[in-house]
Parts: sequence; structure tokens; C-alpha cells
Amino acid sequence: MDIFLERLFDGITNGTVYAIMALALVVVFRGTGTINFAQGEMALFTTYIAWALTTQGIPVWSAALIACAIGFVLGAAVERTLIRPVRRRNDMATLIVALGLFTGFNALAGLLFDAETKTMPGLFPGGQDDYLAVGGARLYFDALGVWLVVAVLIGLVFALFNRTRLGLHMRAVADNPESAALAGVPTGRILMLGWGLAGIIGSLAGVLIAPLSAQQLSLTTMFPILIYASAAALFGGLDSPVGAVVGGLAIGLLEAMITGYVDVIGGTLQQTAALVVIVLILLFRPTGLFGTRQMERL
Amino acid sequence: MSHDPPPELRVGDLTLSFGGVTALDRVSLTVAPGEIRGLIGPNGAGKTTLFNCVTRLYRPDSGTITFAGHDLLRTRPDRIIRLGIARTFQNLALFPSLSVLDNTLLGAHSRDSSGFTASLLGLPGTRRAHRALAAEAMDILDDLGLADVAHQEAAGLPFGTLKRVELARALAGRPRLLLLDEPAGGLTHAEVDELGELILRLRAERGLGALLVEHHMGLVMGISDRVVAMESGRDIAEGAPEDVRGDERVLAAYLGRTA
Amino acid sequence: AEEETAPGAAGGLVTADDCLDPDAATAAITGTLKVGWSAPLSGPLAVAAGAVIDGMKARFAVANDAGGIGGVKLEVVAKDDAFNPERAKANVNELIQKDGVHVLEVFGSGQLNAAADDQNEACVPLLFAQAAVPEYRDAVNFPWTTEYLPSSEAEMAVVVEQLKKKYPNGVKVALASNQTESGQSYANGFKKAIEGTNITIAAEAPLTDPNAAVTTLKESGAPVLIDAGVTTDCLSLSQAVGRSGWKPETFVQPANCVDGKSLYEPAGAAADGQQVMVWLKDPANPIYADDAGVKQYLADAEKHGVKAPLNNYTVNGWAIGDLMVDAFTKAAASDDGLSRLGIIKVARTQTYSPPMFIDGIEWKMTPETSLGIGAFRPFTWNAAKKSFEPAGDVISIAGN
Amino acid sequence: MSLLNVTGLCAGYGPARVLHGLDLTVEAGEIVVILGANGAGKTTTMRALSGLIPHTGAITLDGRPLDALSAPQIVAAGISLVPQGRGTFSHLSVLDNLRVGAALRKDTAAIAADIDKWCAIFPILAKRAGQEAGTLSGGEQQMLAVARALMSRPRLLLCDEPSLGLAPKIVGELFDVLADVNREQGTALLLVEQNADLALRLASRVYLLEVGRVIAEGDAERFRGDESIRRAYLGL
Amino acid sequence: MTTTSTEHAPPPAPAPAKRPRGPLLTLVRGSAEHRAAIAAGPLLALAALYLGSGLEPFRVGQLTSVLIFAIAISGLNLVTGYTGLLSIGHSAFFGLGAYTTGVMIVSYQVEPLLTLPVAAVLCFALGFVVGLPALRIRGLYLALVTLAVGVAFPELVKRFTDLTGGAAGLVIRSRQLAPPEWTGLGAGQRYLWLYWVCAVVLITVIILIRNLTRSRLGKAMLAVRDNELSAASSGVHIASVKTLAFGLSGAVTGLAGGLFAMYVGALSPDGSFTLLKSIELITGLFLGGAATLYGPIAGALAVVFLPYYTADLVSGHVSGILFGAVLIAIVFLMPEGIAGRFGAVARRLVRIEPPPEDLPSDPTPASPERETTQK
Ligand SMILES: Nc1ncnc2c1ncn2[C@@H]1O[C@H](COP(=O)(O)OP(=O)(O)OP(=O)(O)O)[C@@H](O)[C@H]1O
Ligand SMILES: Nc1ncnc2c1ncn2[C@@H]1O[C@H](COP(=O)(O)OP(=O)(O)OP(=O)(O)O)[C@@H](O)[C@H]1O
Ligand SMILES: [Mg+2]
Ligand SMILES: [Mg+2]
Repeated sequence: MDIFLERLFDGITNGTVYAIMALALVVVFRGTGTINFAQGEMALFTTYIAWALTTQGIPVWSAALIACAIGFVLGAAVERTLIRPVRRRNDMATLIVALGLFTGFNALAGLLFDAETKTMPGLFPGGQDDYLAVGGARLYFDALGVWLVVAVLIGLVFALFNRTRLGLHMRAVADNPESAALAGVPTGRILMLGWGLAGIIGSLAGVLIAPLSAQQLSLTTMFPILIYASAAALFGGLDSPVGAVVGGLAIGLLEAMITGYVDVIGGTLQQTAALVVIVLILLFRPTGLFGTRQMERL
Repeated sequence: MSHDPPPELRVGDLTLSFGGVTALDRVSLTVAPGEIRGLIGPNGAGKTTLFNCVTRLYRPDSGTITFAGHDLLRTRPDRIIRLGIARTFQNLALFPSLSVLDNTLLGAHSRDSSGFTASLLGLPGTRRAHRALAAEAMDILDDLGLADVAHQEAAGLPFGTLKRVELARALAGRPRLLLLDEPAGGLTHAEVDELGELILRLRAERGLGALLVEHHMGLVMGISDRVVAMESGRDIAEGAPEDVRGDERVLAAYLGRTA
Repeated sequence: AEEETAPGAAGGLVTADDCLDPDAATAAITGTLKVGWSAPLSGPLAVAAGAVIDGMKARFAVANDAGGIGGVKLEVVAKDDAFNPERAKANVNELIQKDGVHVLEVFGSGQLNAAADDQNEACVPLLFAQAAVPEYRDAVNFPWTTEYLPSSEAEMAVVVEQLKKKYPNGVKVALASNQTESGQSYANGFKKAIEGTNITIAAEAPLTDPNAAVTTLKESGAPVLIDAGVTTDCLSLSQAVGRSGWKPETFVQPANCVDGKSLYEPAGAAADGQQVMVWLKDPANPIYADDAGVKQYLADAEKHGVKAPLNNYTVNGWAIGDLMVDAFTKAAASDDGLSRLGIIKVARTQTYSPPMFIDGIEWKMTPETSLGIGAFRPFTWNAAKKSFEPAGDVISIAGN
Repeated sequence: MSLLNVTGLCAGYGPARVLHGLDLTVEAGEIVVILGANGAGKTTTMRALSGLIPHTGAITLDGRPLDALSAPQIVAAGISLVPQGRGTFSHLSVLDNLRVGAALRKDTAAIAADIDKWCAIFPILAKRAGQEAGTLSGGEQQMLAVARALMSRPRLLLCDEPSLGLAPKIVGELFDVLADVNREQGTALLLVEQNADLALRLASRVYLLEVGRVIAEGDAERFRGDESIRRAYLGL
Repeated sequence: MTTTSTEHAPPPAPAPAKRPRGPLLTLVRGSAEHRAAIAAGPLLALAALYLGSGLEPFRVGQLTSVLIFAIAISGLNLVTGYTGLLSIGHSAFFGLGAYTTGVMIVSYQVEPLLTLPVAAVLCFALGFVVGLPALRIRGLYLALVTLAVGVAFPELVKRFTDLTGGAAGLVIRSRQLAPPEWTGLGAGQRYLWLYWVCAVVLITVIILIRNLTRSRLGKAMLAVRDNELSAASSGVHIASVKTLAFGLSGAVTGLAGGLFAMYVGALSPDGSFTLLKSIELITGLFLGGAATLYGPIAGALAVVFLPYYTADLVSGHVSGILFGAVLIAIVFLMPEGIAGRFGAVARRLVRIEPPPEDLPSDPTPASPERETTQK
């Protein structure tokens, strides 16, 4: 039983890591209708900044807040200067700009902070004795902390989109920017805000993830996470914050359980297996678990 | 082909609902070969939904649709046109990045029988076949006054022009039955008249039937042999244009005082 | 089955006869001797590769200050391959054809694989490659190539030697393996080394997710944990082990985990007692405070502005530089003189103990075996003192 | 001073020029209709006035130049457009579509009242309130588009073929509604309409467009009555 | 370019009546000059190839990798450019092709060239299978399916160590790649042999794709990209178009993979066949110009030489930053891709007019770029 619990906790923790990044993707998608492939590397960059601040004696919570603020500015600035001018031309231009940013931010982090692995202090107590014993398994506070943050975040994002005017305007802009402008929605500001908010979530994700990640904080920390976060977001249904979290948890749990219990697949194929399961599910729910069914009317 | 049953469209007790909205409610209707049948009804009556069922974009909850003896509900969407039914779309469903000519040629897709390998190798036969289709498409464009824009991308053309491109594409499939969803939308008076003449001429020349959804009363009443009126997914009146025009329920639900 | 032999492998002795351009291979090198690197200068491995090159450059600077190799100065030309085999191949060809380097060096085994044929045909020695692929320890097929990193098999043989001593009646082992090439060659090396012993593998788990791996391995109840991983696994595995509340009796980390400051200290108590096989002196370790080689190294490193003198990669780069200088010097004194042929002939038979190698460990190449490093000294991490402590004498597998 | 004053308006798409120096005025509270054949540039005019495409020439609203304003700023200045092809937010509910229409307004209570009002005028909107707008029928979406544009309570409403796809009865009702809005709120209207008869009945003045130029203008009265004009320009 | 500046005022005014200057050259379609111009293209290309072969061997090597990438990107172009289905899994096709060739040469001593058709066929099959979910799953959700394939490939290679050499990789020794005798090339001129093989394959691929895009299937692919439902109503069988597009795309990219195996000789699952390779291909495709015939060549040049020169110019991480910046700059300067841009310039300089009688003799516009410009 306790080994099952341990795997469960492992899976949930990994899953929340994917989920939180997936949330950032969903915010950009819902707010602007694009997928930001550079999200992970932007988060990596701000996490490095947070790390650098902690080495200057700044408490980790303050460092995280500063990183979030920088993430906001960075996201907004990138949208305004790099994304917006090309967004209208075609989707693929946006994709390439994002890939350029992906390379650029990664290299910039490498240049400013060098490529060596950093140890990022956690926001929550992460010592070897900071755990709750649950049925013989250990539930560490830092993992629990991330669970909680994700729970709060999903609530906030959900409320933003469904309960506030800002959220309504973001959805309108993502749906049809021209009509939104014709309705008086300041589309530019909304797009910037969307990317800024995603920047905040991404930064928070980075700061939370780095201490838990097997790779700690290094130039390769975020890429695999972004991949699984994208998978999670798609699985959940791209425009659904709840879906992002469920998708993230599903991938994390699938990975943990497949590694743990399916011997044939065990060693090398658990990521493949997790994705294959997801694809199979998608065959039955082609627009993700919680995605709105894209009804095409002609 | 001579022993084919006449291409008659029969819709029987067609029902489809989306969640709480019943878009079609036991609609029945036939379009005889070569008949021009008007279909009118208030907004949201289910006219487009009926088209979508016939062309298999929607799957009805119950009911039957047959055309020339074929059960359309067991026919793949891309096979519909091979049976001889082509349609236009109310809100334009063109291929924006393709030229007007290519848009039209796609309407003839099902008639292009060039083999895959042959076209990959660029064999002369396939080129000839292709050229023949292109020439035919050009004729249609000429007919519709679209020759000037044949090589322009569809994106960026005025709405009225695009409506005609829709029609050109449908005609390129050499259908036996045309489903026209508000073809006069965005056309000027003069153009509407031309459209009416064109439809009549097509029937005369090719024996083409049409199911015409239109809010332009002049056009529907002017060229339809018979008219069906729908409301809230049901057929409420049927008959000669004058009779339907005078029907109480049609007046109340659809025509209002402007009629 | 192949009867053909590669150019220059006549009876195990390197010659330039079959080279595309034999004269160039035997021509005396004058002016400057260029060592061309293809290495990941960008991306996640940039720091490691950069440190190795930095160390080598410093050692060359020392040699140049001392007059070079009989007046010939040493120079390093480095090109970025972003750890990508196809770019490494292109780099190596460009280094040979355009930059006219005399000696090559690459970082990574995929990169070595991509470069080895071209470089052997061109008869440009590729010395002390940063890789450990068994194939290139073969002087017949790859006469112009030598590798620096000790073979995983050798290292694991030493580890198993240790285990046999500690557990004469056999023991169950939990094996955590990384799914990359070096991880797999460690794992395979270990499996090979335990053949015929009564050491058995109780569980094996991939390191893709360290927590999940530990959960599985801990469940097996094995008292010994072997990490068949790469540098990035060292710390994460200790942390995962610590968190799981598991205390393996013996926990062996791979040799590339020797960086105490970054890979052991952060794990705190969890890393205590972990064992690692070492061949280089750690300039930061107090036990070498009085070591002449280390003192000289630190002084020279400072003088030539080495960025991270305490970093294990820098020390490695320095040691390789040292080995190269030794080889070049011996070549200059040989019959073939300081030529590409002279250099490779020396490199294939070189025996030398760089001052930064742990005393008792030497670099040894013979026409029969091209092992290079064949001995290690076990160390254990002392978490309280935050340093490595020797855990026995140098163990050698050279000769068996 | 006119409410809307347009002089020398030139606009186009990329290198292609569509409007070649258009002059046009709309007085406060007036209803003006633009007629013209397919491709004459009617939609382009509307888009330029709304700030959707770049232009040269001068546009003023109540004497205030609009040329430097972005589309949302033009809405704030009091101009609202019902675009051709409707441009509803297809993945937003009908209600949310209407709410977005009031993006610039702060008077929450009045917004709610306006939503109720439009739902009463177009009962289908109330019936479909929670449904995604993209699933509405063509005509239903057209009603939604008009209602949404009016949610911003503009001083000048631009309508690009508002009757497109509407049932005759609804067309009649829509023109009544527009007349009401014009009368009650003093909203000026600039219409583009293919249904010339209907438009001429509503409008007081007419502009006739041909390949990006005004070729005739005058009182609707005159156009309505003059057979030769009707035949020459309107093909009636 | 339809700039619809909705927010940032003031919208730039259109250049006042500055009609683009008249073309330098006007050709009548079908005239002798027009034919000469059409023939000049291939001749120039052949001349360029011939000149390239005379460069230093390492340069020829670089050009060989350009040719290989051009083939791989052409494959991706079929499914992503023409059919509009974003694939992040093409690294798997590239890898499967490479490993097919590698395994056949190393384990079964098959003549290298004979492995290429096998690689293409296997990759066609894989593509076909990947295309199957495309029948139900669309848009970005489909990208997830391709992502799964991309992630799976290296994992599978590692899993089947006996066949593939696993994580340690698979090495084809250069003696197994010697040029055949009839070429008269020595073992040391292997690089030239491979260069010409790649050139021939690329030319063949381009011709086939050109024919394809003008054929019924090609038009159907574009129609599916633009509007799936209406394509279906026009009689296009979406399912077979998508699966065929994926299959052909996979086959072409797999062919490139096979050539790549011969070029690099060393295959490692983590080195050349990860998602990063897919990203490289996507980058090349869009830099070069999606849905254009020659875009993949321009893209391949960019993918090979951009990092090369940025790494030459500045070292280490700065080169990464520079690379990212150049990528973005290209998108800003040439949103339709390099080939798209050149096509536009060329069309401005040279106009092709229909013959006076305006018979629709050749319905396809003179420039292959024109019919396929991105939305
Ligand atoms: N996919 C769908 N989901 C929900 N409701 C739908 C869907 N498709 C159609 N409807 C509803 O079905 C009803 C019929 O729509 P339909 O488009 O057939 O009307 P129509 O008769 O063509 O009207 P119009 O004249 O306005 O085009 C409408 O009320 C519409 O809201
Ligand atoms: N996005 C665009 N890109 C390029 N050209 C365009 C674009 N939109 C319109 N045009 C061109 O501008 C001209 C005027 O078009 P516009 O849409 O303004 O006409 P219209 O008078 O509204 O016609 P309709 O009555 O058919 O709606 C047409 O020649 C058209 O081709
Ligand atoms: Mg309809
Ligand atoms: Mg218009």
C-alpha cells in the first residue's frame, strides 16, 4: 500500500509540475489564441533571476515575487514588440518567433548565469524531515505546497476567465480580435496583459518546479517540462484551465504508474506510453477532455 | 446511366436536435428531377441545417434522405457530390488561399479521375485531362462574369463576388441537383435577376434541379416551381409560390407586413 | 569479417603509408602546433566543455612560456558543435581541411563516432577524446584515435572488486540506470563485471524520474545502490534517496560525480558515505594541501587566468594538456620528429603520470592495450566535513 | 458642423488602392445610405471609418480628427460598426457577445437593462442566450451583430448590409428598430444596403459609389422618385 | 499583407498612389522567351550544383547536409505546408529512415543505395499510421499525436538495443559507403559521390512534389488546409488525403534520413533524432517558405549555415542569442519566408502575361509560389 501511495504522490507532484506550466500555456491561448512555445524558456530565464537574487541574500519568497514581476514585464514586452507585429500575418510566423525566443532566452540564461546546474532554494520547507507520513508513505511539504499553489492558481485563472470583465475581454480578443476592437476592447492592452499574466504564472512555475526537478535548475530543466505541459494542455483541452490541471495530473500519474506497474514498458518507454494513452483517449475526445467542442457551422 | 432512377431528393421525417434546440422536427420534402424548389422560413427555421444533413455534415437523429434511390445517410460526405448533389454555403466556405479558378476546379474534384502515380509522374494524359477540366471551369467563370478574377486569390474579393464563386464551384461538379443557400445574399438587384435567369437556363440546358433557400422573395417566388415554408424545424406550408405567399402562417411567421 | 585494415595499421604499428596524403602526415610541424576542438560551446554542456578547454589552454600557456615544444608553440582552435554529431563531423573536417590543425579533440561519443573515420583517413591524430567507446580502444582499426575517459567497464570492474571484498558472500544490488549512452555503458559494464560472482541485481530502474526510480529500488530491499548515471543524476538521486528515507548500506556514484561542492553538499546528510571512484586529484581537497603537483597547478592556473581552477573538468583539461605536452615532447625527440605520425606513434605507446593524477595511477598505452586509465582510488563523501575521504588504496585492473 | 465629415478618403489593401478620394458627410441624427455595385468599395469605406485599415484623407467626428485613432478609440469616440459577415465571437455565448459589446461602458445596471432590451426586441437572442454564438443560424447571428454594435450606444452607427440573410419579416422589424434608435437616442446611421428600396425608404440622403468614388449624391427622395436614376444606378 | 491595425494608432497611410514600378520584363506565357526563362532555371541550378562540387571537401560536406535537409523539409512541407497539419514528429521519420539505412548496411551488408527505397517505404507506412488519428483529431490536437511519435522514436531505439545499438548508437563505417566502381571515384571521394546522390534525390523529389501539387491530390491537400468541411462537400475524401499526405511526407523525410545516415555515419537516438530535430525542420520550413516548392532549399541553407556563421561570428551562448535574433529578424523581414519573398520580388521584376487570346491553356500560374501563398 505504501509503495502505491508513494507512486501516487510522485505522480501527483510531477503532474502538478506539468499542470502549472500548462496553466501558463492555457492563459496565453485563451487570452490571445496562440501557443507560446517559448513559455518554458522565459520561465527558465526568470527562475535564474530568482536564483541569482537568492544568492544575494534576498529571501526566496521575495525573489519569487520579483521574478513574477519580471515575468510579467517580459511577457508583456515580448508580446508588444515581437509577437504582435507578426501575429496577424500568419500563425506560423508566431511559431518561428517563439522558437527564436526559445533559443534566445536559453542562450541568454546560459550567458548571464552560465550553464552549470544551480540549486534553487524551495519556497516551502524541503528538508529530509519535512514530511507528513501518510499510510507509510512520505508526503513532503514542498510537494504539498506546490499542490496547494496549483489548486489556488486554477481557481484564480478560472475566476479570471469566467467571472471578470477582463477575462471576458481576453476571450473575446482570442476569439476574434477584429470584432473585439470593433466593440471597443483595447485589444493591444489585452494581448499584453494575457502574455504578462502567463509570464507571472510561468515564473511562479519555474520557481516552484526547479527545486523539485530532477535536474534542479539548468538550461535543460524546462524543455521536457514544456513538452509535457503542452501535452497536458492539449489533453485537457487548451482553453480550459481545469483541463490543463487534470491533463497535467493525468500525465504525471500515468508516467508514475506505468513505470511502477507495467513491467514490459517499464524502463525506457514510460513517456511514450503516457503519450500513447493520451492519444488513445483523444481519439474519443478529439478536442481534449474539457475543451469546448469546436462546432463548425457553415 | 440510363437505368438510374430519376434523381429525386426525398427527405422523410428528418429530425435533429442540438442539446435543447430542435433544429429539425420531422421535416419531409421532395425535390423532383429538374424541379426548382424554393425553401423559405424565418431565421433559425432549420433550412441550413437541412442542407447540412443532406450533404452529411450533420448526422440527423432520425429520418431518411434518399437521392436517386441512394440512401444518403449511408453515403460518405465526399461521395454526395458524385451522386450529383452540389451545394453553396450561406456564409461562404471557399478556400481563401486558392485562386478563383482553383476554387472552381475543386468543385470538379470528383470528376477528375487521373491516377495518383500518373499525376505524380506528370504523364501527358493527366495533364490533358486537367486542362480540359480547367477549360470547362473557365467557361463557368465566364458565364458568371468571373473571368477577370479567375487568377486572383479568393481572400480579399468582395462579398458579392465570392457568393458567385460559391456558385461556380458548385456548378463545376456538374450536379443534377443544386442546393443553394441564400445565393442572392450580397448581390445587387441586377445581379439577382441575372442569377435567376442563370438558374432557369441551367435547368433548361442540363435538366438541373435546385433546392433554393432564399430570403429574397422576388427570386424565390419568381423562379420556383413549388415552395416549401419551414418554421422551427417543421414544414408548415407547401405549394405553388402564390399559394405559399398567401398562406396565413407564412405571412405571420415569415413575411410579416412587408410582403 | 573485414579483411581490409585502416590506413596506417601495419602490424599494429602506425604508419602513414595508406594515408590520403602521406607526406603531410610525416611532415615536421613548425611554427605552431594547432589542436582543434569540436565541443559543445553552447547549450547545457557548455560549462563542462569550456572548463576542459580552459584547463588545456592554461597547460599549453605554461608550455609556451617555457619555449614551446622545441620552439613550436601550442595553440587551441575550438569550434562549437552544440553536442550535435553532424555538426561535430562538419567541424572536424573543416578543422582538418581549412584550419590545418595537427591534432584533434572532441567531446562526446556520438561526436567521436561521427568524426573517427574521416580523421583516420586524413591521418590527423585525435587524441584523448572525451569519450569512452570500446571500439576506439582498438589500435588496428582506429590507429589514429585514442580516448581519454576511463572505460565504464574498467570503472565498474573496480567497483565490483570493492563489493566482492566488502560482501564476500555476495549481495543484492539495486541498479539505477540512465537511459543515455554513458548510463547504459555503466549499467552494461556492471552487469558484465558481476558475471560469475554471487552479486545479483535485485532491481533496475531508469533514472528518468529519480523519485520513481528510488521508490522501485527501495522496494527491492537491496543493501547496495549503484548509480549508473551521468553527472546530472548524482545529486538528484541522492536527494531522492534521502527523501525516501532509504539508507542503502553502500551507495556508489559514477566517477563523473566527483564534484563535491555542487553535487554532494546540497544533498546534505543524504550524501554521507557515498562512494565514488577517482583518478584525479581534487585541488580543493585538504588531503592534497601539501601536494607538489596540486600546488604547481594552482599557481599556474592563477597565473593564466583559469576561470574555475577547482572544477574537476578544468583539472581534466589540464591533465589532458599535460599528457599532450608529454606526447609532443617525446615525439619531437623520436625518429619521426614532431609530425602527426610522430605524435600518434608516441600516443599509442605513451606511459606517463601527470602530476594531477592520483599518485599510483598512470596513463598507459601499449600496442596491445589502449586502456589509458586503468586504476582508481575509492573515496567516500563525508557530509559533516563536506569533503571526500579516501576509502582504500588505488585499485587497478590493468593487467587482468 | 456635421457629425461625420470625410474628405479625400483614400484606402486600400497593400499596394492595391480601392478608395480614391471619397467625400462624405453625416449630420447629427441623420440616416444616410451608401449604394453601389459589388466591389465598389462600400465595405472598404466602412472599414476605413472604423479604423480597421490605414487610410489617407481626413475623417472628423464633431470636428475632432479621428485619423490617428485606433479602432477601439474610435468606438470610444462614438462610432460603432456592424461588419459585413457579422464577426460574432463564435466561441462566446450570445450573452457574452452582448457584454463585450458594452466593453467601454461602466454603467453596470444600464448595461443589464440594454441586454434585456435587445433580448426583448430579438426574442431569439434570449432563447439562445447561453449558446455559443457560432452555432446560431446566419440570420440569428446577424441580429446578434446589430444588437452588439448598439450595446456601445454609439452616436454614429455604421451598418454594412444589415439585412443580409434576414427573413423579410425581420428585415422590416430591423429597419423599424433602426429608425427607433435613430429617433429615440438620436443615433445617426450610415448604411450600406443592397436592398435599395428599403434603404431609400429609411434614409434621408444617399451616396452612390462606383470604383471607389462618389458618383452621385443627394436626397433619398430624389432617388426614390426618379425612374432614370433608379434604372441607371440601381438597376431597379 | 493585410495589416489590420486595430489598436496601435496611427495606422500608416498607404503610399500615396505609388503604383509599384512596372516590371522590368514582361513575358508572354508560352512564348519563346518564356520557355527560355523556364529552361534557364534548371540549368542555373545544375550549374550551381556543379560549382558546389568543386569546393573543398568539407564545404561539399556542408552542401550535402543542405541537400539532405532540403529533402527532409520538403517532406515536412507536404503535410505541414500544403496540407496544414502541423507535425512535431518528423524527427521520427527522419530517424526511422536513418536507422533503416543504418541497420541494413551494418547488420545485413546491403548496398547503401538499395536501402533508400526500403527506408522510404517504411516511413510511408509509419506516416500512414500517424495520419490515421488525423481523421478524428484536428489542428493543434493533432500536433499532440505527432509529438507522441517524436517522443517515442528515441525511446524505442533505446528499447530495441539489439537491432539499433541502443543509446550507444549505430556506426556505419565509411568503407561500407565507398562509391561504386563505375563512378570512377576513389574511396577518398566518397563525399562527392554522396553529394551527387543527394542532389539527384532532391531534384527527383522536387519534380515529384511539383507534379503532385498540380495534381488532383495536391489541390485536395490545399483545400483540406483551407477548409475541411467544404473540401468534403466538394468531393474530397479527407481521410485519404490526410493519410496519404502523411505517408508521402514521411516517405520523403525518411529518404532524407537514409541519406543522412550515409552522410554522418554515426546514429545516436539522443543526438540527431529528438524533438529538437523536428524543431529544426519546422524552422527551416517556415524560414524558407511553407507551401512553396523551393522554400525547403532556402530553409535548409538557413538551418545549416545560420548556426554555423553565428557560431563563427561570436562564440558560446552569444551565438545562441544571435541565432534567435536572426530567426526573429527573418520573420519580420520576410513573413512569407525566404522563397516567398524572392518569389514576390521576382514577380515584380518579371511579369508573365497570358497569351493575347487568353486561352486557359495552362491553368497553373507560372510561379509555383503563387497558387500556394499562406493565408
Ligand atoms: N451546431 C449547432 N448547435 C446548436 N444549435 C444549432 C447548431 N446548428 C444549428 N443550430 C440551431 O438550429 C437552428 C436552425 O439553424 P439553421 O442554420 O438551420 O437556420 P436557417 O433556417 O438556415 O436560418 P437562417 O435563415 O438564419 O440562415 C438555429 O436556431 C440554430 O441556433
Ligand atoms: N482584404 C482585401 N485584400 C485585397 N483586396 C481587397 C480586400 N478586401 C477588399 N478588397 C478589394 O477592394 C475592392 C472593394 O471591395 P469592398 O469589399 O469594399 O466592396 P463592396 O463594395 O463592399 O462589395 P460587396 O457589395 O460585394 O460587399 C474589391 O475590388 C476587392 O477586391
Ligand atoms: Mg441558413
Ligand atoms: Mg461589402
